[in-house]
Amino acid sequence: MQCSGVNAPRCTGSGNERIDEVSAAALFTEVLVRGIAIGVVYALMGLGLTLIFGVMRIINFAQGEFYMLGAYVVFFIMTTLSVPFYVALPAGMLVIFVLGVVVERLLLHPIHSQRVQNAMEYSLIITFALSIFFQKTAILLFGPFYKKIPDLLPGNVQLGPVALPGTLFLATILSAFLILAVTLFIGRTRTGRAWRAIAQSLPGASISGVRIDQQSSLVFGLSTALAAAGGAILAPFTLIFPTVGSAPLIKGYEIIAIGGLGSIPGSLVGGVILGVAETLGSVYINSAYKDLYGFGLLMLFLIFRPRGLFGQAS
Amino acid sequence: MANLLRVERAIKDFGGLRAVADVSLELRPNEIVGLIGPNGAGKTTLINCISGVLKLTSGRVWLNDHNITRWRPHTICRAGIARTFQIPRSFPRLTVWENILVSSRSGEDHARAQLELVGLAAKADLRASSLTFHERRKLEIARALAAQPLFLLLDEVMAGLNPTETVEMVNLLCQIRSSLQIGILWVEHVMGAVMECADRIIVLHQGTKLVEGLPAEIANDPQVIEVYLGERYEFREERRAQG
Amino acid sequence: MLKVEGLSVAYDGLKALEGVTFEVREGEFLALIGSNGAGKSTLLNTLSGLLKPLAGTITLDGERIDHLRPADIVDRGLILIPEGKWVFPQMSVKENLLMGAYPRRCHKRQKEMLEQVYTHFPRLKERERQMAHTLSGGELQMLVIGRGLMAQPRLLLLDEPSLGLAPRLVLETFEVLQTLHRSLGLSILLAEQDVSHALRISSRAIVLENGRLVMTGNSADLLTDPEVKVRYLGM
Amino acid sequence: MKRQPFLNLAALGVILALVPLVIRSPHWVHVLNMTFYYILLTTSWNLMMGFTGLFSFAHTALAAVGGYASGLLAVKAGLPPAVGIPLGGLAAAVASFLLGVVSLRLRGFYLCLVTWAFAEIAVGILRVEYKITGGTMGLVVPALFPASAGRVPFYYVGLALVLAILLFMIWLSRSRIGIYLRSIRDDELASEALGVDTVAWKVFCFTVCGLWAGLAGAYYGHYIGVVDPGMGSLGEMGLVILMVIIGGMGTLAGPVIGAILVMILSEFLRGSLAAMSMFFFAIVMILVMRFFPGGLMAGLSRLRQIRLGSSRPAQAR
Repeated sequence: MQCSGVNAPRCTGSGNERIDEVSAAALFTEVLVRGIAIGVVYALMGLGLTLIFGVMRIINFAQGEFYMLGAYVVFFIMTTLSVPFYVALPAGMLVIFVLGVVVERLLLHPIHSQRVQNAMEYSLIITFALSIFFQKTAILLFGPFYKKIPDLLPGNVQLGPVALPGTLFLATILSAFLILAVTLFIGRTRTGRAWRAIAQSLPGASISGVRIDQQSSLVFGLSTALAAAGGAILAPFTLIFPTVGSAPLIKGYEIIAIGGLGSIPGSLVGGVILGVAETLGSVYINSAYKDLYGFGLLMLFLIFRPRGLFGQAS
Repeated sequence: MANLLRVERAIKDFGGLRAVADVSLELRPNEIVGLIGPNGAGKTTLINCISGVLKLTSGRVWLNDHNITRWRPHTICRAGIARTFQIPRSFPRLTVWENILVSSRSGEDHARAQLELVGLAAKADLRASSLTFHERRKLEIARALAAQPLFLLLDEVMAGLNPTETVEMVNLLCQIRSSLQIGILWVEHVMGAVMECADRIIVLHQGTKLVEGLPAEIANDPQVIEVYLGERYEFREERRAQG
Repeated sequence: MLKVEGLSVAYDGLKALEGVTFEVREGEFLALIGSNGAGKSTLLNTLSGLLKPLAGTITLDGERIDHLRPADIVDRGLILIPEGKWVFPQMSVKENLLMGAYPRRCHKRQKEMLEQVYTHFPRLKERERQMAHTLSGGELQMLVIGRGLMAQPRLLLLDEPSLGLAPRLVLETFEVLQTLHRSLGLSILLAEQDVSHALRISSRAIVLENGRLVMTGNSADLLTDPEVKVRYLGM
Repeated sequence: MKRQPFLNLAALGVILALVPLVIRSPHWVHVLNMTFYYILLTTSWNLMMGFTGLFSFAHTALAAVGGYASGLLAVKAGLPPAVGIPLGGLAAAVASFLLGVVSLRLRGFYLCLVTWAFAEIAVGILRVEYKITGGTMGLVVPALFPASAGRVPFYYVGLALVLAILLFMIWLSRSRIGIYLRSIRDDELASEALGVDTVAWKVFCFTVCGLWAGLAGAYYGHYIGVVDPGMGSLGEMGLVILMVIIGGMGTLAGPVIGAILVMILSEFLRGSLAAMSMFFFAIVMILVMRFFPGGLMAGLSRLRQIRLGSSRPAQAR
């Protein structure tokens, strides 16, 4: 995301080849570390989408807008209540969690009560409309102008030979923490087990006493809260504006296409692969096409390996 | 030259599971071959492999001189092997008539004749979703016949039918065999129907062919009784008379 | 304890059950027999709340449960055991069993129930850590029965536990069911295609044909009934 | 009875041909011209989604491909727009054909993702290769008719295209092909097992829909005089989907009515509200999906049933 600064020459000139080789190696390491760092943040987005798709089998096209709203909410909590980021972040996540639950109850509920003929089609179109709705609402409420959350950690953090912007470093740590927390929750708790059960056999979970509609609302709420966290964490970089969510939505889907739909480790590995591919691609190939590399990967994976790296064969 | 459908040493694996293990069989026109066996014996898998819906792991399927093993389902259908599905798969948002037209290759008269044969002509303009289970079953058979097949693969056409409907279906099958000269490979659980109607029976068990023979032989075969029938099947004359 | 009156259910736009009326008494072993597609699974799925009836009532201990969701019905101790399917393939055997104890009321005795299931099915204990998708058909059948037991049922609804099992395994499964019935005093409603076995281990039976109840009686009587013999025991 | 749809279409054509004689305002002619553009897109997208069940997000991007192909041929090769427009359609058809071939195995959500990626890549290339395409600002292309001719000649070209696609759709939906496509939508495996070459028909559908989208895009370009990457944006795609949903998916008239309705309504939302028209449309789209699945056409047929009493046998309960 912030790599345009490292658009170093990719040529190894004919003269000082040895020096160039050394700097090329350093450049490569730096690019790699940045790629991994950004990838972890992407993975947070992918994780949210994976949760919704894995458990509820529905597609959320409005996930990017929850990301955007999350950033705005955290921004406003920080500015109006003048609380620090670390307080505003969980508060903002809570707000979006509630919003997510409300949206699920109002619009996606018919899917569980089997009143919808084609659930996939329904969820695709309705969340698509929802994303337009939220974008326009944001313009109405907040205006089209940029808002900025101050840098969380000014200056650089030195990681061995590589200097990483402090904010990116912190964003990576926060994302990794959230991913770990959610993964543990899903793996270790009773509710997490119930979610996995729904994902693996909906009727099986039903007759085991899991309340599908309740859990769906919870899952949707959590996944939108994760998106909101992503939005807030990256806000110092990307600024905040009504359409800021479309890029991360795209990244999220690219990640789950690479990692495999519905696979949690897949979304982590997919995030890192995407981050690295983008940074490497923009440094070594053409930075103008940076956003397209992920799409290319998405197409290649879906066409040649639709279940991604970690997905189960259908 | 007589038509012939031949399955040669068919093997089908799903992951580590061998669903069909080395099955060979032959089917001629004007012949009904019953395929019976316990659930999970590989009957439906075999039908799926012959019709091209699944690909065999090894072995071959021959239609006359053509090796159709790797053909896609629609080519196999056009070459002369039509099928039905265990759970009828009619196109719900198409009318009954349109359902028939999907497979029809030989003009509307022939298609209409098939609809009349199964007794659905009056419902031609209704959506398939408004048919009863029994009617969907009949629609499936009409649809398969509209493709003018040489061979017909039936997957449990009797399941869920009441006794009257069962008799109706048995008569229909016999009619298809003799008047249309079509060979039928027929997976079935309703033993009464198979025993009465089939010319030959093949018993599958755990993916392999346990025995093959005339219905009377199968009914008395100790092995078949052991793994499948549970006890001797008795042919009941008075029941046939009633039917 | 369970009363079904005038139950009609449509499935996939088709009427699958029509006017079904019967009763399961406390501590009874009732067999539900009928051919493939007669509506046995539809009936069990409706009793457990997966399908909603068009008409008719279902009452459990005097309380109407036909409008309840599956989870509420599970809470009342009415547990469905599907035919070897609906397991959680990517979970270990133990996790699958623990899912059976998901309702809050089961938490306290979760460990105890697990031990009990393992004594009934030592095979499951051996495979405790294996993923469910690696199990064989017979083991899957044990797993779903075990999962049902974990919910501390009062009435078990069994959907064709013999389906796809080798004859020897069928006998074993039925033996376990009989033990459960006797030792735990469980009420059981067993849907079966294997009519002769089902009639031998049950005390009473009802016969479903084409979505309607056509016969009711003592299992021993039905076993010798000429009509039953012709229709179902010939198979 | 059998000729009824064709007669209806002919009548519609005659009426629409007379419209410019009545409506003199250049602005309203422009609105109608734009409506024609959207009818071409909605009708062809409906063929993909409503008939064959292929959910594609690439449709407006294909229109952009058509527009740019024709525009570039005019700008760089000096080809007259009248020749360029069919070639633009052809270019989009080829692109769509390739897209169809690579995404054959995919359906539902997966197909949706791949077509979306295709759209983003296509639009991305148009943006980045600004030396050729003019980048984000767009490419100025020659108009089909000189400015002095006004907007009415464009109206007749648009009308001709719309009548052509409706004729095509009527023919298609009455032919065996239409049945094959709908059988694929309902049950692809059963369709294949009954002898329908599902692969070929799906590719056919992609190609034909690409052709219509390309023609629409080329018409648009040589009418407006500019093609820009925004033509292929997801927002435009949303507009097309909205029109089809409101009108009624899978019907012949639905996409047409939906396009007309949305275009006229957005005219009344002009002024300070213009920017927010999508806000209202999004709400409408959500409400329609949630409470009136089937859109306007389903609503109309329900209304007609009420008036005629129960002449039709009730659906299975």
